Parts: sequence; structure tokens; C-alpha cells
Amino acid sequence: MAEILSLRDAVAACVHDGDTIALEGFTHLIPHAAGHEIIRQHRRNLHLVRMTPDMVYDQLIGSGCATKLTFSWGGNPGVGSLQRFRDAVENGWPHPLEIEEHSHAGMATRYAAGAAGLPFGVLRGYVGTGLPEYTDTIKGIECPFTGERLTAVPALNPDVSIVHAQRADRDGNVQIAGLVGVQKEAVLAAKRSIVTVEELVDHLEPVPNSVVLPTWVVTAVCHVPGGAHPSFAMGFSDRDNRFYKDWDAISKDRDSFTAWIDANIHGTADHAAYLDRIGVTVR
Amino acid sequence: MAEILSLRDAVAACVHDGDTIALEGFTHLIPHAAGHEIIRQHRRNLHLVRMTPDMVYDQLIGSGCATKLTFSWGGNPGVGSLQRFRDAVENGWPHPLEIEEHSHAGMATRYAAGAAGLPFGVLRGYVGTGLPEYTDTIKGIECPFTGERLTAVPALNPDVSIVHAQRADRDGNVQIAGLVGVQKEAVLAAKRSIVTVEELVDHLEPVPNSVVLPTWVVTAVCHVPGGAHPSFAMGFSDRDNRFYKDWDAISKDRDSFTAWIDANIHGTADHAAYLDRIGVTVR
Amino acid sequence: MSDITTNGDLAATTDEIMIINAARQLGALAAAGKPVCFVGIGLPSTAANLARRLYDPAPVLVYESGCIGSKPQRLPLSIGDGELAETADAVVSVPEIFAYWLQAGRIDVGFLGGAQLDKYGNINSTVIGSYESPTTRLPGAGGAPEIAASAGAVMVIMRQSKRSFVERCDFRSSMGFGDGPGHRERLGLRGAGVRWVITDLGVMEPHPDTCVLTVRALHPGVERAQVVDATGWAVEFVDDLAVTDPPTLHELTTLRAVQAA
Amino acid sequence: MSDITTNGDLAATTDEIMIINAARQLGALAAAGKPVCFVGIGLPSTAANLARRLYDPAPVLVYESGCIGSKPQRLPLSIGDGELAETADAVVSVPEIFAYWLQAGRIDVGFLGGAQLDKYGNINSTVIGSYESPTTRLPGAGGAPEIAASAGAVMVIMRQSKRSFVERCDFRSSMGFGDGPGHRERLGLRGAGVRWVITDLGVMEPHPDTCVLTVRALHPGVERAQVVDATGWAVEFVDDLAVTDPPTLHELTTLRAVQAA
Repeated sequence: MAEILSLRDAVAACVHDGDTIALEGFTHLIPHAAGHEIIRQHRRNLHLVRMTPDMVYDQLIGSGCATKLTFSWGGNPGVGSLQRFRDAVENGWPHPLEIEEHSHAGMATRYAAGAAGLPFGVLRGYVGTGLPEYTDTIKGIECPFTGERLTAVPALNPDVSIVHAQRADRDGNVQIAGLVGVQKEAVLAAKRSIVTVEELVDHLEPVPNSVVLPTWVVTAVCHVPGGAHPSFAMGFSDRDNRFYKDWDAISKDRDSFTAWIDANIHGTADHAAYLDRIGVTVR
Repeated sequence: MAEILSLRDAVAACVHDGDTIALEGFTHLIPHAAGHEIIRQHRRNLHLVRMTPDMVYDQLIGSGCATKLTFSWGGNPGVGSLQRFRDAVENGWPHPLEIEEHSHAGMATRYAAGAAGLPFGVLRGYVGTGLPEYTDTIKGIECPFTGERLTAVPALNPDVSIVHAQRADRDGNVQIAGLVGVQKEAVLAAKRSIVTVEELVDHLEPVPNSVVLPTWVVTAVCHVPGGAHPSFAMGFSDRDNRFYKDWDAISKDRDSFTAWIDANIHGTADHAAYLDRIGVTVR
Repeated sequence: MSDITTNGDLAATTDEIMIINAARQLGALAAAGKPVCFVGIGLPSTAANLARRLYDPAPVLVYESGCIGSKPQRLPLSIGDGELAETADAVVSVPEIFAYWLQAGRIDVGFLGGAQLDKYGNINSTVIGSYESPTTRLPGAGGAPEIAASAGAVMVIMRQSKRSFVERCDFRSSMGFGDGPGHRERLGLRGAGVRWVITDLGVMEPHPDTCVLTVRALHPGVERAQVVDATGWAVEFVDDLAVTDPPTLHELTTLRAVQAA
Repeated sequence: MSDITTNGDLAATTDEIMIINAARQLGALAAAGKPVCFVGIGLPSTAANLARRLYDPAPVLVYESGCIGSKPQRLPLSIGDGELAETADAVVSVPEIFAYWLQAGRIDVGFLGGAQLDKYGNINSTVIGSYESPTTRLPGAGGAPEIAASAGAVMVIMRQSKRSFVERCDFRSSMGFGDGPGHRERLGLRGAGVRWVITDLGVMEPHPDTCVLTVRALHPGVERAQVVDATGWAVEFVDDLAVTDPPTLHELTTLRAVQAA
């Protein structure tokens, strides 16, 4: 059964140096607050896994938390490059970043295999691309009935998966509504999981387009309103497109990035203080 | 885009002698009306596919429509045996029935592979059971990463899949709510599909626990209120448990079965007349 | 239902004693942090729903129709009854319930029953006689092969008779200990397999060395000879053979309330 | 945005001409019963949303974030904008959108773009330079490998330059015609691959024999020499080289309304 914890306590308990961690959320519900808390707690040598390592992983990479990244698309959606990711890959700053590169379909298949307790998943993927040459975790497999050649990828089973959701009840049952992305699979595939939520309620009412994760598949639930900012939580907030655009300038330069992290992440005690500092009001 | 058709026209257009057809619905939303219409139209040599060939397939088998059955559990849930299925397998009446037998997990995996455009699916299944000895469509497969042995089953891609749903809009978009079973997979895996619905509406409102099949993946939508009876449609009807129990006596004997089919199926023009005849009022 | 045994004020049927003993085991599992049951219809569903009312922490009921955490007020006739969906924490598709929930090892205890159970806990729900020309065609394996493989443990609830408790099943629909010790491990099955067989006469468990189902306890008033007569293999009894506690008034009235609802 | 061309009363930018031509192709596909587009953010999303307003039957927009049949009023900045979910016929998980919808062949046309496009329609969005020590690390392939493989056809929308339209990509993120004729077939790819490349200068299509991207039409006012200068391979022109129709007032005002919303 999930414990209701502060985000600080949940990260302290669940995320260890050297862990493989997945923060998921496909544009919607990206668990930014959890990423910040990992930076505050100075985790090191993390293997970061995420389909779209956007701003949240740019911050973790630039802060020196990660030594490996498994991903399929690393950009600032609608804006451009991830400057800290590029600096790590191109120049090894703050230190070299090993990469394991997949496609979206491959990553989704890997999480689904992980959630299903299978060691691998099968897809029509990667064929004719340059990826299999550089990524060991892409192999051919033959259909035992038709002889057709397909592609196999190994399951992803992170040590910890972290997602953000609209709400949980006080027993720790979690409800995710709207674009549900790959979050269910990420949580079910992981050994431990943290879910930050916009609100804690007495009882979850069924809503359309929602996924419920029962408390017994979640390790920790943390009440963190606005925990996805500048991503959004349908029903609670809109995407802060301006912040995504601003990130381009903040992250362009090592000094301005570091100053921003020092002031806004290390300089704040928790996510509420952070939001207050950057001037974001939570509904 | 789906056409809005009468069930008679939809079955005439979509279901041909010799086809492989799947009527799905896991206890909930079983498309009984469509099964009856197939009997009325005297289809022959059908390969029936269904996880749980309960009463609806007992009727098709006893009526001589089928020469093959692919399934995982053939009983009358909560009641007992399927008498017509047993008579076909044990005594070849009305003619022999070839069977291809799987487990539920295997059938679900096969539909999912069919829906995903893959030639096979992988599961931890069947190991140590007698099924692989008699079922050709169960084979071993090795994980290319760990060397672990797993089981492969081929995709199911019926010629026609038929399901019942709560509602569709006038463009043919279908909404299935509640226990969604394997219906989405059955429809997406099939070459053609028929969906019978409780109601046709101008606009589909999102509801919790629902699946929407867009009109462009459906062949025909038929307005057939009560089309699942004696199964149920959440929000419209309850399961007619009494009828399931009564079926045991009706189907026990070849003559009583045939008399029932002649009177109630061949003796009625359509599902509305059938429901009227057996005394069921549709909400 | 067969004989009526007496229990203080109330008479409990042998079926009731069987169901109550199954519910007790589920309560013990839930108390040990293993609450998640994969429930089939009939006796298992009755036992699981009884346990949900008797114990706190209560078992979590998962049905193969896709219902997770169902809390039905009345007993369902089928695994797809509307009541199961309406009272569930989550409803998922059938492919998902088998892949993400059962296969992934999230189920603590699965229930199985069938037409035949053999001494190694293998179950037949497929055919009596030969597969190709059966004397009796049974419904088939359904969810059993993967429940037997992937549930953390399996509980069997079956009324005992020489016809149904056999030396060797005519067909192996689901795997208990297969041909004996080590067979599950050789096949790489992840769950522990059949751990408890609750019958109308008593409780069997696999012998730790031989894996043969052995009588651990008799229900009140049942004699060893009755069990021997109702078992198709040379059944053995543990040295410290126990007698199950008679149903309490609370257990019995709760069970009857569940069944009447 | 680059130069402004004049078009009667209104001045259309080269980007606008590119987007309008892409929308026209989508309209033609929808009219031919191929309405389902797998849409990426940026130019493809703008073109698809423009086509949705201009044509009846309208294209059906599928986004990789899991939105099927989205009808956004304003243009999304990201593929996961709330607007896309709220206006969708169905919202599914990311694993499902790739497996049941793209991979299964339900998408009529996919869009791709990237840092480099080569003469065989292969695209690079991964690295400039070598993979191990790139001079520029790009975002990566994302959904492109499987869009290129499984969509019925692929439309590329890219601004043309010698730097981006290259003889051979530094890295193959997605497969066009690979090394030339027959390569897709040998690999068993199911979609037809890149069929249209819509640029700010004109429209290219693969040559039916050589599979090399060949100019089929120029936008109004564009000279052949501009295309030659902006293409890194020895680009050829079809014999009956066309000029695309200038944007109509309706197209242009609709596009601007879409972008302003």
C-alpha cells in the first residue's frame, strides 16, 4: 500500500545514487517538482530513462545528477534544442553522458513489456535506420509462425518511476486523467514508484479518460500542487508555454543555468517555495 | 467510415459462408442479436472465434453454422455445460466441429497482436499444460536478450468481428463503457466489423471507463436495442440470469433446441420481434 | 450441498465449512501483506467476498473480466456482472488484466477448481477421456494455465470425491507440481503453485519433499476413512493432523448474508 | 520565414505557400478516402489544421501523444497540449497509439521533417557529424522510424537549403528509400515511404524508377536555379514541371486565422 509522504521524504526513501529512474509524462503531467527535489538532494550517477527528456531532464543533466540517458527524443517541444543535454553529449559537461537511444515506439514497447512482466517486447521498428548499429538493446526476432523478421527490445524495469497525477485518495489510490501517456506502464514496470498529485481527496470519483493505479502498486504518494509546472495537469493548470521558451535562454549558457538552479532549486526548500519564487500561483 | 445499416443488411454484407468471425464481449455486451441474425441468414462453414463461447456460440454451433471453433473457455457461466457445443465435440452433431483451444491469456494476446499489426504475440503461458500438444498455434520463443523461453501465439485477424456497444453517434463513432473486455482488440484486428448499439445519438459525451472506436475503423453500425440480451449493457439492462439458467434445459436436447431456434429465431423477422416473442421489454 | 454438521446453535453445511476455511486462509494472507486475489466465479468468489467482510485488512478482489478492487454487495453469477465493474477501483481491458496484472506477478493468490485434481495439484477442466474423442467435453482451461503459472500461490476449492481427486488427470489444463518435485522450477514457472486445497472434508497441502497433496486438517466430525474413500491416490495425513475450527456464529451468519444479498 | 511573394491583394510568405501546398495534398488525400494523418508539431500540425478547416471530407488528426480525431481550435505548441485531448474522439495511451494505430497500418499519411533530408528521402534528426562525437547533437528520431515504416505514405515539410537537402544523411533516423530502388521492399517495410516533399520553393516527388527526389512543381515566382542552389544533390526536374497555384485569398485568410487563434 502506498504511503502518503512529503516529496522530500519520498525522494530520500526511494531514489538512491546509481538508480535507474524514469520520470514520465508525455508533455502532460511531467513531474517537474520531483526532478527538482532530486537535484536538491544531490543524487548522482543516475541512469535517467524517459521517452522525451525535455526540460526536466535538461535540469537533471546540467546539475550533474546523471551519467546515462535512455531516451527517444531530446528536445524542448515547440522551442528547439535542450542546451544542457547537448552540452553533455557534445562536450561532456558537467561530465560525460552515456546514451542509449531508441524510437518512441520502441520505448513504449519496452515499458509495456516491463509492465507485463516479459523480458522483451516485439515491434515493427527501427528497420533501415542507423539506430541498431549504435544501440545494443535493439535486436532482430523471427515470427515462429510466419518466419517474418521483426524487432525485439528488452523490457524497461526502472528502480523508480515517478509520475504526476491529478489526484489520489487518502488510501493512496491514484487517478490520472486526460493524456495518460506511458505513465501506467512506467509505474507498473518499476520496482518502486512515487506519484505527486495536485490534490488528495477522500474518494476518487470516476472521470472520463482516466487511469486508476491502485494503492498497492504505488510506493509513495506526495501532495504537490503545481508539481508539473511548466507542464500542465488537465483540469488544474495550462501549459506555461512562455516558461518553455524562456528556458532556451536560461539554459543556453553554463553560468546562467547554474545560477538559475542555485537560486531557484537549491535556494528553495520545496516546491511551494519554488513556485512562489518564480511567481507561479497554483489554482 | 462506418455505414449505419440494419442488422440484416450488415450481416448480409459483411458475413459470408466460410468466414472467420469473432463475436466478442466478456460476459458484458455479448452481441446475441447478431448471432441470431447469422442463424436466420443460414451462414455455413464459419470458423467461430471467441474467448468464451457461451450461449451465443452454443446457438450458432447447434444451428449448424460452424465447422471450427477457436476458444479458451466454453461453458454457461455460473450454470454449467454448453450442451450444443458438447454434442458437436462429443458426437459430431449437427456435424463435426474442429477445435483450436487456447487459454484466456493466449486468446487476449492473439487479439492484441492482431490489433497491433504483428504476426504473433508473446506471453508466459501454457507451460506445463497439455494444450501445446494438441494446438499447433502455440510455440516456444526465446528472448533474444536473456535467453529465457517464453510462448508465442499467432495473431488473430478475423474476417469479421462483431461487438455490441452502448451507443454510437450518427457518424458511426462507437462508445463502449464499463467492462470493455477484448472488444477494441477484436474490432481493430478484424478486416471488417459490425457494431450493434443500444442507442444512436447526435453526439457522444465522454463517460468514465469507456472506449471509443472512431467511425473509420468500423464497417457497419446497427441500432439494435437489447441486442446483448440475455447478456447486459451497463446503463441499459441487467444480466438476465434466469435466461442463462433456462438455456440449460432448452439446449439439453436436440429436439427442444431445434424447436426453440425454429420458433424464436427463424420464426421472427428481427431482434425486436424476437424480444417481443420471448417477452423481454427493452428500456 | 451434502450433509449438515452441527455447530452449537447453527447447523453448517459442508460447503459452508469449506468456504469459511478458504476465507480464513485469505484473511491470513491479507494480514501477511498478500491481499490480492484473482477470483473466479462460484466457490472462490463466495469465499473471497466472505473474507472481504470478515477481515481487515481485507483481500483485494481482481476478476479476469478486468475489474480491480471490486467490492460487490451481492454475489456475482458471472465474472462479468455489472456489480463488479461498478464497485471496482479500476476497470481495465481483458488483455491488460492478463498481461499487466496476472502475468506481471501482481496477484498474491489465484483460485482454481476443475473436474479433476491429481495428487500433484495438476487440474483438468478440459476433457474426460482422450482429448480427440472425449467422453465428456468440459469447458476448457480459461484463465487457469496462467493463474497456475503466475499467481504467487494457488488455492484450490473443490468438493472431494474419488472421481474428482485422481492419481493422474486425464488432461493437464493447469500445472500444479507437474510430474513431481522440481518440475515447476525446470519449466521456469514463477508462482509457488498449489499451496492449499480446501475441500468439504478438510485441507490438503503439498508435502514439502514429495509435493504430493497431503491432508493437514480435517473439518470437525470428518473421519480419516471418509477422506481416504474420497481420494483417488493413496492419500497420507500429516503427523500432527489438525481439526479445523468449527465455523463461528459470526462467520456463518456473514456467509449467509453474503449469499442472500 | 523568408521572402514575401505577392499574390494579388495579399502577400504570402514562402512558409505560408509551403503550408498551403501541404494542406492541399492532405485535402486531396481525404477526398480520396485517405484522411488519417499522424501529425507532428510545427509545420505539419499547422498544415493539417489548415486542411481540416478547408476541406470536406476533412483530414482526421492523430497525435502521438494518444489523441485520435483532435479538432483543436487553436494551434498546439506541443503534441501534448490539453486542447488536443479535450477535442479528440478518443484518447489512448502512448503504447497503444504506436501499436494499435500506427504500427497496424491505420495511418494514411505521416509527416516527417528533420535537420537533413537526402535524395532518397531518408531523414536525419539525430546527429550532425559522427554518432559517437557529434558536432551537433539533435533531438533524435522520436516517432520517425516507425512513421516512416508504417504510415501508408509520408509527407515531408522542410525549408530547403544546401545544408539540409543533402546527398546522404550523416545518420539515418528514418528510412525513405534507403539506398535506392527495392530497399524498402527488401526490408519488408509496409508503408509506401516518402511520397511528397513540400518545401518553401516547390514540391518534390520520388522518381518512379530511381526513387531520387525530383522536382515536380515550383511555387509561383521560384526559379529552377534557386532550387538547384538549395539542393545538395544533382537535382532533376520532371519534364512537365508545374507551377503550384498561388494561395487563394480563402486559403491565406484561413491559415492566418488558424495561426492567430
